[in-house]
Amino acid sequence: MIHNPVPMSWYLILSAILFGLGVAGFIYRRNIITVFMSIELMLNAVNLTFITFSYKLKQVDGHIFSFFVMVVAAAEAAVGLAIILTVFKNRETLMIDDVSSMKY
Amino acid sequence: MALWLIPIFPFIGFLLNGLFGRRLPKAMINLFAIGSVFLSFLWAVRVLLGLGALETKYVEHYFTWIQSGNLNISIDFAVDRLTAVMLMVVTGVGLLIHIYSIGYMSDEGGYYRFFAYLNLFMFFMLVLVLAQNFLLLFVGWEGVGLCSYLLIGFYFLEQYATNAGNKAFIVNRIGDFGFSLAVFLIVRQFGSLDFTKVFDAAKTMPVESGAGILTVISLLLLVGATGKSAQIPLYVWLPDAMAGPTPVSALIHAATMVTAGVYMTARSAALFTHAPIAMDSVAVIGLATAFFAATIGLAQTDIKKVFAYSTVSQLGYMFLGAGVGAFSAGIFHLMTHAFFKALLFLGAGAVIHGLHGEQDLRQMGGLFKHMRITAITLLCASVAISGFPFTSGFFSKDAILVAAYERAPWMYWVGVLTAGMTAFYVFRAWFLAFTGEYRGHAHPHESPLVMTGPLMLLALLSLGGGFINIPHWLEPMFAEKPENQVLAWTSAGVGLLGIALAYLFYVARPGLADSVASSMSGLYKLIYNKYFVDEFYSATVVQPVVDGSRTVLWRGLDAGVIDGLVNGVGIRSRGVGRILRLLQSGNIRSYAAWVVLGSIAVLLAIGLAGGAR
Amino acid sequence: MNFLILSLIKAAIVAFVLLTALAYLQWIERKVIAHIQLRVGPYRVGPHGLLQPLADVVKLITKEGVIPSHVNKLFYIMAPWMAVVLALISIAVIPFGPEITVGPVTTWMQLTDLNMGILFVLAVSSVGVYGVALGGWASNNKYSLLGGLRSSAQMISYELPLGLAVAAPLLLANTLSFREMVNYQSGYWLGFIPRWNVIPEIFGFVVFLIAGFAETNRVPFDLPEAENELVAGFHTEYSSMKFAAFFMAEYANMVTVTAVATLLFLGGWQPPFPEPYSDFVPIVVFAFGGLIALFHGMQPARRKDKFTLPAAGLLFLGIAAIFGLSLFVPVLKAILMALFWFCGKIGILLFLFIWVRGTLPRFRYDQLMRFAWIFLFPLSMLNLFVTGLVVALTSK
Amino acid sequence: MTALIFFIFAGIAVFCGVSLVVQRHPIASALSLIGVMGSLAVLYLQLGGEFIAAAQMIVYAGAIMVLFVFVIMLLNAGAEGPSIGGSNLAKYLGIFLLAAFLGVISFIIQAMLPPTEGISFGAWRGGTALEIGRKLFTTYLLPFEVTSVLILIAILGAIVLARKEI
Repeated sequence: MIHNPVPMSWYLILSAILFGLGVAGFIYRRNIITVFMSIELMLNAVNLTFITFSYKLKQVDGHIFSFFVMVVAAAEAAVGLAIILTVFKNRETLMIDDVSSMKY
Repeated sequence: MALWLIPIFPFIGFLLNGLFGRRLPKAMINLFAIGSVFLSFLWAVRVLLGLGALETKYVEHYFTWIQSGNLNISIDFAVDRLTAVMLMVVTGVGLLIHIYSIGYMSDEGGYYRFFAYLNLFMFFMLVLVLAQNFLLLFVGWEGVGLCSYLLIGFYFLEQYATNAGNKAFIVNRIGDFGFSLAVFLIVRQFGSLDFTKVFDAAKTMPVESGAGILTVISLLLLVGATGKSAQIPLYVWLPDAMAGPTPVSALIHAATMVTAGVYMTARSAALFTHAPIAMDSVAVIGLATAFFAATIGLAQTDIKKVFAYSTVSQLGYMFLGAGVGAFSAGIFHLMTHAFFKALLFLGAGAVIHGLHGEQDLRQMGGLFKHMRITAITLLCASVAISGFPFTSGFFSKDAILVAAYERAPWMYWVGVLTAGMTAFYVFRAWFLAFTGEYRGHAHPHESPLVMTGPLMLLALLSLGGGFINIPHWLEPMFAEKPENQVLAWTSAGVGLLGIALAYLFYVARPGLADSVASSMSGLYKLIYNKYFVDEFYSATVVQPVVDGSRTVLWRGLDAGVIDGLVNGVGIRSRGVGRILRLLQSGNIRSYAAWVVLGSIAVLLAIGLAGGAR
Repeated sequence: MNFLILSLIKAAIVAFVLLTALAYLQWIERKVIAHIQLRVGPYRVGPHGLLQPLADVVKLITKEGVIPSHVNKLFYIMAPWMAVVLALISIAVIPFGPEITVGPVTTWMQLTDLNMGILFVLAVSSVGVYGVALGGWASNNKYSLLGGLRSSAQMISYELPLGLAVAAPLLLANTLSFREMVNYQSGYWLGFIPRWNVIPEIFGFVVFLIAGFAETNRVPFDLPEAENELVAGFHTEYSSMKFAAFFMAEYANMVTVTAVATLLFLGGWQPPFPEPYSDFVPIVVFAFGGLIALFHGMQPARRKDKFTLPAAGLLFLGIAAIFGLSLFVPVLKAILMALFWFCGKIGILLFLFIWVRGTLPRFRYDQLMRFAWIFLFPLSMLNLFVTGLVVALTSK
Repeated sequence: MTALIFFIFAGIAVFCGVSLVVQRHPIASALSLIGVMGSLAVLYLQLGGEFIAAAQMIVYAGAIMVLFVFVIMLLNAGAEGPSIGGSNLAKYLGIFLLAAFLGVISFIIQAMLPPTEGISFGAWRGGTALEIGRKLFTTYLLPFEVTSVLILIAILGAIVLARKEI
């Protein structure tokens, strides 16, 4: 078993597990930064599926897509963290439940 | 030959002056404005020299603009003999007026704006002239309308100027409406807008005895032409357009733009000649306009208004020429008119400039000794427009009148009467301005060379322009009409009679004019008030439209129906939203939970639908 | 299994040499700084303090590892080891010499080759900041926290010019592998100017070195551990082996940066002179050094020098003899020449690091950031741009 | 060998993922995330994506996560307190639902993909920098340029947001 090739589905299942953990973290955590990191975890999980399918199709396009995901994640992190800094400056809190004035 | 260069030069000038003019010194603005038109003129000359005799049309295709189904409209420029005449008139006279404007506008605010608009006008006018299809012509047509509007309202701080601009714009809309209907009908009938295709197809159709499709198209085109070229019933905007600076009146409202209707009629000759009813309408409208405008011109006291009505009247002549089939005579008159009417306006501008803005003839007089060059050049223009033998007006006007006689003798006689009135009112203006004693209070002075130079050039053209045998040049396109020396000399004689009368009334027996006016006070009041046409339009058209808009459209439709509908939708949505807003708690984590639930539902739906194979 | 054994042997050699070198690098630094400042430096332990590193190691190991009560224990303990591990990993992909054949075995003088070794080093070095940042944060001390903060901001900022400076020679050589990079730099222009990247990429080299100073937290960019404002910064609360680990990480990073600079810009193990002349350089250098030592041993300034200087001189002469011998043994020659030139270049760069530390004052923090963003970043960008343009224009 | 490495690093990834969710302290979560990223980078290498593995380390672990750590340290974010008003029942129900959902997904994936297809290290190494660069600057040139614009906008946005006046 150790020397057999790894079935592709395992990678996908790993990706699903990580994605699920990301979703759970997003819902469960209350610190904005941790919530943000949960999003990054989800993005990583998606990247893993891209790379896996790229291997299956023997095409490099999946890598390109995950590359773009990374770049977008970098942009998102820059803006998102700036927003978090501003929120903290204005409200002195990082708890996501305290930032709920955007409602009816 | 790169025809596109001709219009693009003024456009570049417009961009430079329009975008950066505010910060540029006047010399730079002059350089861009005059230089661009000069280059355009030079290139036009080079193109025409390069093309030689122009036996056939020279077309340049640039790119496809609109492609929709079978309709294929491209950006094409073309030059034929008709376009060649127009090109020379537009760029040549335009150049002279640009140069003149340096002097005339030197003390005015918005200097760069004026030249930017003027250059933009040149661009659109050249597009109009060079266009090889109806849509591109329409682009130029609308563009010159826009520039006309902008330049009439140039003194936009004055209420009358903005009103005049609006009036010109709105009246032109009516004409453009007809024009666009005509374009639609052409598309429907011929499946193309290209001049060559449309006219070739039209030539194969039989001449319509009754009211056929060509008649309808031609009449609609005529509606457009009456708007742009100020013919009855849409002429009312042109006298008011004199609110703009005088060079604008000369360039746009005398020499070039207002002749676009004549040009378009001549261009569409293939359509008109197959629709006799439309031809007759053109002739009758032209004749009526010529006559009525001339009568109004008899009693005006504002020097620019006199020339404005004169313009309307002369445009009527051109339409008369086109209507009786003498297209080449119409174009001939267009060209000579461009010379002497531009000169009249520029001369009037020089007078106004010299009198610091005074336009009333009653406040002038005896100016001859103060501004000799202006007086002499204006005299040249006056004899030209009066049809004095061997001046330019003599040849072109008589070509039209002779052709009219061929069609119907009464047209000729009305035309001759009008010619007499023309000579009378033009010389009335000249005598009032330059002879006798000075009646005003300003200190008259001669204009600088930059203004008088163009005047002298135009004076030469006015006197000698008749020897440019345009009808012969245009012969391959329009059949040349027969000549008739007797008729020509008759009308010239009537013109001389008009001059003599004017001399009698305003120089020899100055009191006579007032006594005649008082003895026929009813008629005098009628023509002094321009037949009350503006009041008539205001009562019958403008007021009903305004009232209708105010009561039915605004209070009824807009406030009642549309607002009610929108508000009703708003109130209902608010009601629904009041319930739904409970979902929007502001708590991000609950949103996330909803998103997760939703995606799980989607996944389940896909799975149940058998997507998981 | 042959591969495994070979790798183990190589790893053992590299680890032993590297760790020893790190320890002695510190001795050299102290000595050089001392001489710059007209002191003698370590002198008591062993001849000329040569055994000082050993004594330090013993001291640091046997010292009590104090764990302050207010720290976050897990991260406090993890941070220094993270730093040192990440610093040492990069050595794995650095080649020290060409392919050699010893008896039946043919191998490269390199632990492992990646065809994207340069990316690997960049990746590892970019993660290397966590040790410092985490240590500063876990100490739960405002000075240390400031040190950690400064370090992470500084590392991110200087990574940009560093990466851009690295990209330029990559464009020239069209490879990501260190070996091919060095091979690309072999040969000579006009027969005597070495085809090293430093000549066309002089700006890139300078930017790389400056950014390297910042990446290794060395003077003049040692803001994270500025003694006089932050009380030693991120390692204020550290003692004994954990302190030593941070120290080791710093020196290992220095070695990595200089090695990468050598490989990318200075032609790796390629000698600066054409083949027959370059062979005699090490012999001349070592023999000259030995003779000088012997000469001074003849007229000793101190009593101790009567023995130590002749001993050192004899050692140097012996090394010179070995190099001379190697001219007749091809295997030995390949190994020794490559090592000599490679270590020589690294040594010169390391000396530069120490020299700078001995002479330049520390930057202020805002100056540091402005320098990176306003000067270095545009410069490296421009350098890369010009390089790219030249490559694009000259490539077929 | 492939399987062994897969199990080791998949295990680390899942462990770190769980740790990310359950750790109370943001720094701990951040380090866990770095662990996930590192182990995923190894898995990428296994799948022949050597460039993307390096990019994962340089961009994600080396830049983005450093930013996160920097912000956490800058704001001195403390540990989350116990959640207020959340019942334990909901928590356990959530865990159960997550597990059940993941189980279903895994089953679907297993059913969809034939188990015969396997992945072995080195069987396909198309993800080199050369290949990716070639694709990136030919087929995907426009997206690439658009992303660069996006980054520029993000930089501007971050600068505007982080100014003192807001």
